[in-house]
Amino acid sequence: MDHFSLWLAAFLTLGIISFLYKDNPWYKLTEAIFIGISAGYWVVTLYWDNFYGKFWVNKGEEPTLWIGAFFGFLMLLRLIPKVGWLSRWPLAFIVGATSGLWLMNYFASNIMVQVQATIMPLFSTGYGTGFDADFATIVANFVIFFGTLTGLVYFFFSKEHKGAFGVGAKIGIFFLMITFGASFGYTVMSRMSLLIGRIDFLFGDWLGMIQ
Amino acid sequence: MRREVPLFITAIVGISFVIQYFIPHPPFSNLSDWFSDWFSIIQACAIVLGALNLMKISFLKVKDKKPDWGYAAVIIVSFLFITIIGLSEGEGFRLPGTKFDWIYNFIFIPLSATMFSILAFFVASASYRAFRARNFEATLLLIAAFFVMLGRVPIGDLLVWFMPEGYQLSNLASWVMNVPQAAGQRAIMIGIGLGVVSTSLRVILGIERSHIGGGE
Amino acid sequence: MGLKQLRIFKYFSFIIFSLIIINSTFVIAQDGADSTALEVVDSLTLELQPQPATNITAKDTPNDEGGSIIVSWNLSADDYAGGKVTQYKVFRAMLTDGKVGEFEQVGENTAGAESFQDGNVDNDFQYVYKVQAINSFYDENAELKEFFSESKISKPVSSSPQWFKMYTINTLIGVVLLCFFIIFYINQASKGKKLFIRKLAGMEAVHEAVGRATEMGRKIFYVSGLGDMDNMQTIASMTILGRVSELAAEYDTYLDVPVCRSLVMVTAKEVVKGAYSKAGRPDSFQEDQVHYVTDDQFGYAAAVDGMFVREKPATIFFMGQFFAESLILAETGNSIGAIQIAGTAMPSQLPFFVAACDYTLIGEELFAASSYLSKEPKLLGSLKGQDIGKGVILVALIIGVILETFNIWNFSSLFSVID
Amino acid sequence: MSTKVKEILAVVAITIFCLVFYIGKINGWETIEFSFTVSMIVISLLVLSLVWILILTIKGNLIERRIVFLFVGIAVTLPLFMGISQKISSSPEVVSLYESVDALPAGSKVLISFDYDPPSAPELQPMAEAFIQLCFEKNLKVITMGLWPQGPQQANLAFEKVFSSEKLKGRKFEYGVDYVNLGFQTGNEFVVQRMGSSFKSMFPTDYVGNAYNDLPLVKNIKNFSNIDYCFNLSAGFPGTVEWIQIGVDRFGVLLGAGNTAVQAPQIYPYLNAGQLTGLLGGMNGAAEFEKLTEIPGKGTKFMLSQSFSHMVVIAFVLIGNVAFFMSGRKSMLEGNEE
Repeated sequence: MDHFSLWLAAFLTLGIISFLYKDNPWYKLTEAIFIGISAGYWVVTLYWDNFYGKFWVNKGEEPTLWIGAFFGFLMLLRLIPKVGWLSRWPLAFIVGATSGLWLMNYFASNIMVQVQATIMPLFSTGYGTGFDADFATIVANFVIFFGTLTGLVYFFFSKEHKGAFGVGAKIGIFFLMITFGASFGYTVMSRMSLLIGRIDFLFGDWLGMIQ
Repeated sequence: MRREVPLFITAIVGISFVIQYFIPHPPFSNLSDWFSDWFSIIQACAIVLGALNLMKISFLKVKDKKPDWGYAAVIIVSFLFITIIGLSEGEGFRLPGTKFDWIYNFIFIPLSATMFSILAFFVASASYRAFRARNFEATLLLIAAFFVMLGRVPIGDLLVWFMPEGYQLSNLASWVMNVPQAAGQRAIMIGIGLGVVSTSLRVILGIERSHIGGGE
Repeated sequence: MGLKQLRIFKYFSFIIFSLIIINSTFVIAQDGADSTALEVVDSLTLELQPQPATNITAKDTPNDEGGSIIVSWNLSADDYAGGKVTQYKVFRAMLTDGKVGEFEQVGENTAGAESFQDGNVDNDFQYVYKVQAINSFYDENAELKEFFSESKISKPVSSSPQWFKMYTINTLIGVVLLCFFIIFYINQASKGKKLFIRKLAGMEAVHEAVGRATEMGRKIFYVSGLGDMDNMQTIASMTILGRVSELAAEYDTYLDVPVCRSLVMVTAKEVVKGAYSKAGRPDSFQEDQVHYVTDDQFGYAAAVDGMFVREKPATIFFMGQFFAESLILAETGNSIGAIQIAGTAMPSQLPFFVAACDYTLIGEELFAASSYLSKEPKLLGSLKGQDIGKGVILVALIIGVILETFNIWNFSSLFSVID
Repeated sequence: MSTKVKEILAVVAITIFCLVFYIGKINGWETIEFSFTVSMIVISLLVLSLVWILILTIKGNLIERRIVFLFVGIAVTLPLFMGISQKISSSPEVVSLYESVDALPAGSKVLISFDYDPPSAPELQPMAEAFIQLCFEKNLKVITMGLWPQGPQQANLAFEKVFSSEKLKGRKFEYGVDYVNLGFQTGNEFVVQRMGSSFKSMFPTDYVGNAYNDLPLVKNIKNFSNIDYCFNLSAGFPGTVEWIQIGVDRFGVLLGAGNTAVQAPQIYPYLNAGQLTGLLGGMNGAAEFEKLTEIPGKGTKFMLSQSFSHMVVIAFVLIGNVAFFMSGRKSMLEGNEE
């Protein structure tokens, strides 16, 4: 790493950090550079990886790719207002395909598999092993089972949260809150790690004050 | 034509993609591969629209000398700078040693990594100002967060040095993550699964059609 | 070398010698490659050569698109912890008009493995397989030594694609059932049957939030997250955008939609434009209301953050797939005092939305929101259908847990999605 | 003095500070490490300032955001200069990951997918390094790839680091035989889907352009059925969830994962359902894994700062809430503090 590169990186790093003090010209400059560079970065990446790498290189061998190129072309027709409505076709295609794929993927992974995982013998370590679980496992099994059950109750739309149902939904919301709390804790952990990484760059790589 | 054809395309494509889950026989087995290729190509074409849009707005700002127009000029210059270099570099634009790689390492990474890391400050500020034990639910959220935060760093176990092995904060954090947390996540996941199925179905059936230009 | 070993050695060399002769007499097609290893036969070889794998079977891989065959075998007698076998190599030959072609190695597997999936075959050709049990190690001179013994040849086999993955039958039944519920209630609702849907706090507030922006004479921002159009959350977000922009058009308030995906920009333009004309104000729509910023997560966050600080919107919507940027955006929005309504199915971002926003739609609620906002009976019907699905799941959970707890039936296997 | 002048002075002071130390670095100044006493004094000062913030807050004026920011900055930076070591525990999900890799016979093929970019590297890079080193120590074959464009670069960095480590110094690793970097491919989850039928169709060449069939390690690998273990390092989409939904649920791969802490909670239900063999969550996961594998790295080094930062956040939540309860809940809920 030569001096110029290091100082440039440090200059940009501090520019972003200066936003914490207030919105200022240094930040605005780095922000503008950031927007321009990142937009350009994605143009370049998508051109080489997607257009060139996927289509241009293989267009001879894979005739189906031309359909994609045709859709892409329709997309570009937006630039001509008169026929711009044709760009709805590729959109319709994308939305349709996404819907179909997600419908099955989520049905399988989020519903089937999770239901399968929640159905378990409460007093055993596995099906058919007899009542062999220790106290901690039994508690864990119960908590997972009732937590999932009541959490689901919370999501009912067509029933007022009243009476026994309301109690269920209330307990469900407690579980959701614990989940969010844990997520919050982990997010703190993650963000702090990244900050530490950056400080390591400033004081370690750049200024050489720490090992 | 303008509305019927897209609806038709959505329905046919959507149904084929549901079917392909069950049928391993060609051509169904190829569908998702094809889609991924086509989507990539469409994405590459669409970014032209996005980039032009950004350039147009920035250019108008400079032309009309709107406030902060200088920064708009910086956007244009830096965009053109990296795009020209990247496109002229050829297929191996990302390999170590290229100019693009230098831009990536010394401009792009510092910017995005720092932007990412200032989140730490916002988290702290949000903790101080927003996370209040307003009611029982919020209190529960905070307590769970406490135990997880303490249990996941060595200092947590130091605080409860008097507890026996196996009952320390790290064990408690593990339990929270593996048991009640997982139960909550699971309820959310199943809910999301149902929501996705229902929304997908509405889209495929053409009941939900705003993506092709609203109601009628 | 003792006398006894010498005798065994002689005995074995006789057998191997005869084998070589048999080999060269009957299997002319096989050339040197196989016999070279047999050339240097001494006691060391015998000691180091593992027993062959037995009972080689090859069959077409079930439930696939063809082009693949599963070869399985019984472990060599020398394959145990600390045994001689270190690896198995799988060889394949094509069978044409009943004649075995040349064998080539198609793969290997570690010791202890009893099968190998050969995915490089062409459909409807006949193949045969054999397996070598390998003992390989580095000797004291750091040279790689390899000893092997070969199994018998498998029966011929060919691969073909299947028309249905048998093991997905349960998924098929499940998904058909769920879709049936949803469609059934959509039908009921469009026939005019009244359906009760509970209040969603976030959605009740949308009118108020848009109204507030109008009163204050400030903008509304609609942030649709990082997802592209191949993401269901983004699609749901676009449908919500449709309802919100309709309201904004009615109130005649400026709606600003900064996006970070070009395809989303194109879609959002269609959506907003459509909504404006639906609200009877097609002229109020401006092309640049929906504008692209950058595909980069934090480039986008930095830009939108700057917009919030400088333009001080009265109302901000966050709907869609969010990652880390959610916190920067929601915190900044909170600090400028905007009313914020958020919705996402990303559990990791929900706590921050819950803390920093006035209303938050959690998970499934995001997908329900557009139906809710539209108040269209058909869409509300689908929510009812979803609920029936949820009811079935609840009942299945309870019955299943009871059955499994009392060891009556392994109910959860009904929900298995893998072979 | 006007604010403007003060601001300029501050910028100048920072610049001089940086210049001095930069020149010092070039001239070979030693790194700074606080002694135990100094560390303790620093810690007490931090605690005292927290008490001061608490008092201010109770008095009814919430301190400014910027002071919170400054405090966090200091509290995270200073521990990096301290030489205090801590005891690291090991959670079950980390142990089970370690054990599942440990159980693989020598020669097994391990596929590692690098699905992150440099901004997430502080959390994930230590995991990658420890994991790869463990694989090599156990004589496993390593194949790397990326669903994120920058992933393969991170993989190369990790390989370099591992090869120069103390334990593996004497050994030679041949590219194409002992390890391969297949590079990046666009298509998100579809890449995984397609690898289920053919690796080669997704990666006709490796990262540097060698043809797939010329690489002895992978040329006989058709799809996941020829892979013994998969490890996924993920910072978001596409990542672990996609690997589970497609790799595990459709193709039955054996999968372990390393995640940024943000992602990790979402992965627990999968872990619980047995779809994953183990999970490393965030920097703490990295540090625990480093301890199990006895390969100390940055994860361990940063743990002290991590501990401090957690304490600071907890302190801020507590201070905010104490003030909230003492000064009456209502007034604070309404006031839009700034």
